[in-house]
Amino acid sequence: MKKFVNDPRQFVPEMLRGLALANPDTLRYVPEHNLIARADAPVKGKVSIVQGSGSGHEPAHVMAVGPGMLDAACPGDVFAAPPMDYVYETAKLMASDAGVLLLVNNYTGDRMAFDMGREMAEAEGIKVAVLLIDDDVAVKDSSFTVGRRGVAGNFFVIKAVSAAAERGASLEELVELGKRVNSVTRTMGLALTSCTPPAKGSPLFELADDEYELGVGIHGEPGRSREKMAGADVLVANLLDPIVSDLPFSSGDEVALMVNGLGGTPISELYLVYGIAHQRLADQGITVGKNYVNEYCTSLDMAGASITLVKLDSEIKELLDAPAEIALRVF
Amino acid sequence: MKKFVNDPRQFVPEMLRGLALANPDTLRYVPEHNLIARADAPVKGKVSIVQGSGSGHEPAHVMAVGPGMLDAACPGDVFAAPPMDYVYETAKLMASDAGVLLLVNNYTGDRMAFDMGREMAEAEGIKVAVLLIDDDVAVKDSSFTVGRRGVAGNFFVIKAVSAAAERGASLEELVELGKRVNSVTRTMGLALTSCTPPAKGSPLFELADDEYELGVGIHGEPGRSREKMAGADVLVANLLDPIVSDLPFSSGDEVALMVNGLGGTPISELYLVYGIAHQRLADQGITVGKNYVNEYCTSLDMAGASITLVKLDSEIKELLDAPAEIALRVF
Amino acid sequence: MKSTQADVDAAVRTIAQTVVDNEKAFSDLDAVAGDGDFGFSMARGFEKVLAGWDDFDRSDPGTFLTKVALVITSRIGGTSGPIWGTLFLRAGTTVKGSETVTGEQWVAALRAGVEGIKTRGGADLGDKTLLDALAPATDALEKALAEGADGPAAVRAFADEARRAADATSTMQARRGRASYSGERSIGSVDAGATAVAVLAEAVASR
Amino acid sequence: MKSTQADVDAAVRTIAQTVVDNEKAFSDLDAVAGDGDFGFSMARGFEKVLAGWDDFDRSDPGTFLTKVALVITSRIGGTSGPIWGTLFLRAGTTVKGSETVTGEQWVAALRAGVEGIKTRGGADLGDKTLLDALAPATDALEKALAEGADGPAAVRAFADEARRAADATSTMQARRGRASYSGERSIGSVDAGATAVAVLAEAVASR
Ligand SMILES: Nc1ncnc2c1ncn2[C@@H]1O[C@H](COP(=O)(O)OP(=O)(O)O)[C@@H](O)[C@H]1O
Ligand SMILES: Nc1ncnc2c1ncn2[C@@H]1O[C@H](COP(=O)(O)OP(=O)(O)O)[C@@H](O)[C@H]1O
Ligand SMILES: [Mg+2]
Ligand SMILES: [Mg+2]
Ligand SMILES: [Mg+2]
Ligand SMILES: [Mg+2]
Repeated sequence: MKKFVNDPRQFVPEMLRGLALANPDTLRYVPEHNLIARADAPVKGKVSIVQGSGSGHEPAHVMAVGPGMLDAACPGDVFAAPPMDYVYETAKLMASDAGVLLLVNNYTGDRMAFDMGREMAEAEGIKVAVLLIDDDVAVKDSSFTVGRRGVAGNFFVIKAVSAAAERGASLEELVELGKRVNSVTRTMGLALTSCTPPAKGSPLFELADDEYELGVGIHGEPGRSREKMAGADVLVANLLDPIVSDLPFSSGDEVALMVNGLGGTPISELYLVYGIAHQRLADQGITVGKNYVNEYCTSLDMAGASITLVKLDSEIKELLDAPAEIALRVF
Repeated sequence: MKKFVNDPRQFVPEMLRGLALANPDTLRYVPEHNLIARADAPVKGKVSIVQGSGSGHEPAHVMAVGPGMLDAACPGDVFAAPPMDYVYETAKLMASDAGVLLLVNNYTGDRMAFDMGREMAEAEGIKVAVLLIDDDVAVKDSSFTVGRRGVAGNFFVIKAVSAAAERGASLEELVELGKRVNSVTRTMGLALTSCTPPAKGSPLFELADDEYELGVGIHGEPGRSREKMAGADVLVANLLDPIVSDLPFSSGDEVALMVNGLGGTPISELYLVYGIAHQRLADQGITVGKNYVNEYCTSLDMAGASITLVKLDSEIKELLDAPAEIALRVF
Repeated sequence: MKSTQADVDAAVRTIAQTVVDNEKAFSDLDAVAGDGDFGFSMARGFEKVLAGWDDFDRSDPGTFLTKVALVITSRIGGTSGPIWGTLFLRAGTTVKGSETVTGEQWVAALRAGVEGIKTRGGADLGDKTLLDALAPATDALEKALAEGADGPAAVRAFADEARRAADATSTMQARRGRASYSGERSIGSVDAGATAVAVLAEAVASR
Repeated sequence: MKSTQADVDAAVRTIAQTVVDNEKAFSDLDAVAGDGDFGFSMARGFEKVLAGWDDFDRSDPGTFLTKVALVITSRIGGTSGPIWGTLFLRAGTTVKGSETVTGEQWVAALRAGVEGIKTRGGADLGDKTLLDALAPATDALEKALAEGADGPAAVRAFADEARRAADATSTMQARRGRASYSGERSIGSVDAGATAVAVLAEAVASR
């Protein structure tokens, strides 16, 4: 395994420690519950926005904490939802008079941990709501499945509800808003390589040199199909077209377009992908009103990318434009 | 090769096109000379700051263009200095009344291209200066070598001279300032894996599963030694200690500490590295006054990281603090 | 069959130690169609059980199991924390107050665990989860006891059926949990959680 | 030996085509101790030479070589752009104005190229660069001409020595260029630029 890691069991705590040391004035770190929070949270009168999920998706979500974004994140171990106790403790620490909104990606483990954490917090009189995010079009949604997964598109839900929370929206309003953003957000990803969880020490799955996994999940879960490797134009088409036809997005729509790196793909390639996707949308009469090219929600060191589209309206666009500051930064 | 690439010969133009499409209002793209410039450059009365180098180091330098940072970048092909014509054309396009400062990483090809470009521009009456950056402690500097390489530390030279340029410093003052920042900046990197240039289609060098390359260059050049793989504490010590002893940095110093990912290493690991490095410096009485954890200067998809230290004084610190905005962004 | 607190103590210790010893094996099972963290998650929880071993309230087996459940849920993440926590919690609640636990009580405790897991995770038999080992193994335990088996023989019957049923999950398609995203590709490999039930039962039976 | 514009035309075309055909081979050579872009850089420049082939000013060989030099420097990046551009430029300037180029003029043109490269890149003989093939090959050309060789034989002598000298670079340690960072590890492999000189000379000699 080629990684910067000491004891794999300490991978998450050591990462969080580094994050805390790098942001002493703006972040608060509670090692007992893997909690990373805004130094000034909970803010009186403002609903606290909390996201938890497994680790290994950084910058999601611990590096997305800051004014205008999350009040706190409580990650679990790599690819494992946090224990419900962490959720409960986080809800207690973040409890403001306006309440706590728990944003949860739609996975069995995460749902259970956050539902149980919410119950326990409510039993102590804290106002809590859970909002599920499920933007991944790769998964067929039916009553025989666990439903769509929450992936990189959760950035937009976080950004929008966090901006609205800063302006004093109520917990109920935020749940409505979050659902609305989630309902117009669609993502699909592909893996060029597997990823290597530190504790496993070897790649999670095998992918031949001339294959890629279309529709991969951010935990290396298989996607829709294995395909033969192809040029960037083909890869982008195979990601974008199922997204466009899913909502569907259509001519005249204005969208936010995100090209998200999965961890091992350099930003040069992400911008190359962006150019192709932007043009392909333009050819269909779909305008990119806002764009995002970077790593937002990774799968450890996996090479690959996901594309997210959000259908914009004036309210969503304005919330996405609102100022925010997080640990992930250049300067 | 597992990459988002169509024709490898079009890798750089297609990336630049994506970058331009993603930043239509703020960047200007001149395909003929691989030029990415601030839309409003040259700015009257302000020295234009230009950096060129090979591509494959993104976000350096095309994504570091913007107010408070570069006025323009003119990259060559992957790992190849730009043809001197590109430098010349860029100098002409960026010529302001205050002059043009060409920042050049100390490599044979880059020096030649920029020297020739400068000569040609000067012949047309443009005021031009070249400033060499050579922060890599891995290379022994002697008259029998080509001198130290310019690597991730060039970020600090760019940031400082760009901030000073915004405040109206003259070309001569900027050259002095840039030399001063360069003289207190030291970097060392290590590769956990090779990188794969798109046109080559296969890894540039071989590295065994239990080895890493200490002191690697950002073009995959060999470093000081091949070492047996070890835990993060050991890796960080092997990067940091030669840097500290080189300047040397010593107890009581305040530094900027950068942990720079080389392209294939996820940010989770970079923060883990940051925590170890921060602590190791603190143990020696060296205080981190500013920190940087992200990708700044990559080597395509290479897994690995470099550490940079800059000795801070009030002037440099203040220039690093000055506002800046570039294409690389989260929101 | 009558289990004293000492018997339950020994069984839980065997389970905890076996989980820790199988960290890598369990993770590798989960890597086939899941995300490879099952062994890691379980080991972190049960090593915490071992670390706090001497401090558990041992008033009676039910109380003991409940306390173990709390440690499990406080440290195991992912799907397994709530699932295994629920199993131990429901089992503990079912037998609470009894000094010793009879075979019939064990059957009831395990049934309560199965029902709790169904409610918690929304899975049913046939969805390719640990339920597909736990439920038939509990039936086998009940049958063995009804046929007059003594304690060790009854536990052995539980373990044998758990193993058979866990192996049989390889022909199933996952409909719950992370493996369900694999769709038809989940067919052909056994479920990690079901196999863990078999491994742990065999360890307890072989004591 | 007397080369007409037609001869020079044919030789440059052979060189350009050979560079394009050897893109991968040249890059692989550079990958051993350098950064693997030598073939790519060269091919992009010389394919531009081929693309603009019909439009070059062919007043005389000197003018023609100068124009080729401009295309090379406009498109080849890295170290090779300035180096090969300088070679063609100096050679062109040296023979400018002559309708045909004599053997002695070729020797002078190549010597001017060698000196120009030294000044431009700061390298000297023995630093393991293309100079270590170009300079001895030029000496061999001069010697062959002095011994009365005709054009083809003189070019062959140049090519043979270029090959011998290029192969001999494998025992050298690089002191210039990117390969110099490899230090002692650069010993044991031939220099990419020197080998390219040999390959191109052989192609011209074999026409
Ligand atoms: N809804 C569910 N109900 C009960 N057990 C489940 C459910 N989903 C998954 N499991 C079990 O959990 C095991 C995986 O556990 P774990 O790796 O912790 O989950 P994940 O990583 O997907 O969150 C599976 O092998 C299966 O036996
Ligand atoms: N200072 C120099 N002077 C002359 N030739 C040089 C010099 N440095 C390198 N070379 C030649 O250039 C070749 C590499 O060219 P290229 O790959 O374009 O350079 P780089 O990628 O290092 O910029 C080497 O094989 C060598 O023959
Ligand atoms: Mg998991
Ligand atoms: Mg190069
Ligand atoms: Mg799992
Ligand atoms: Mg090279």
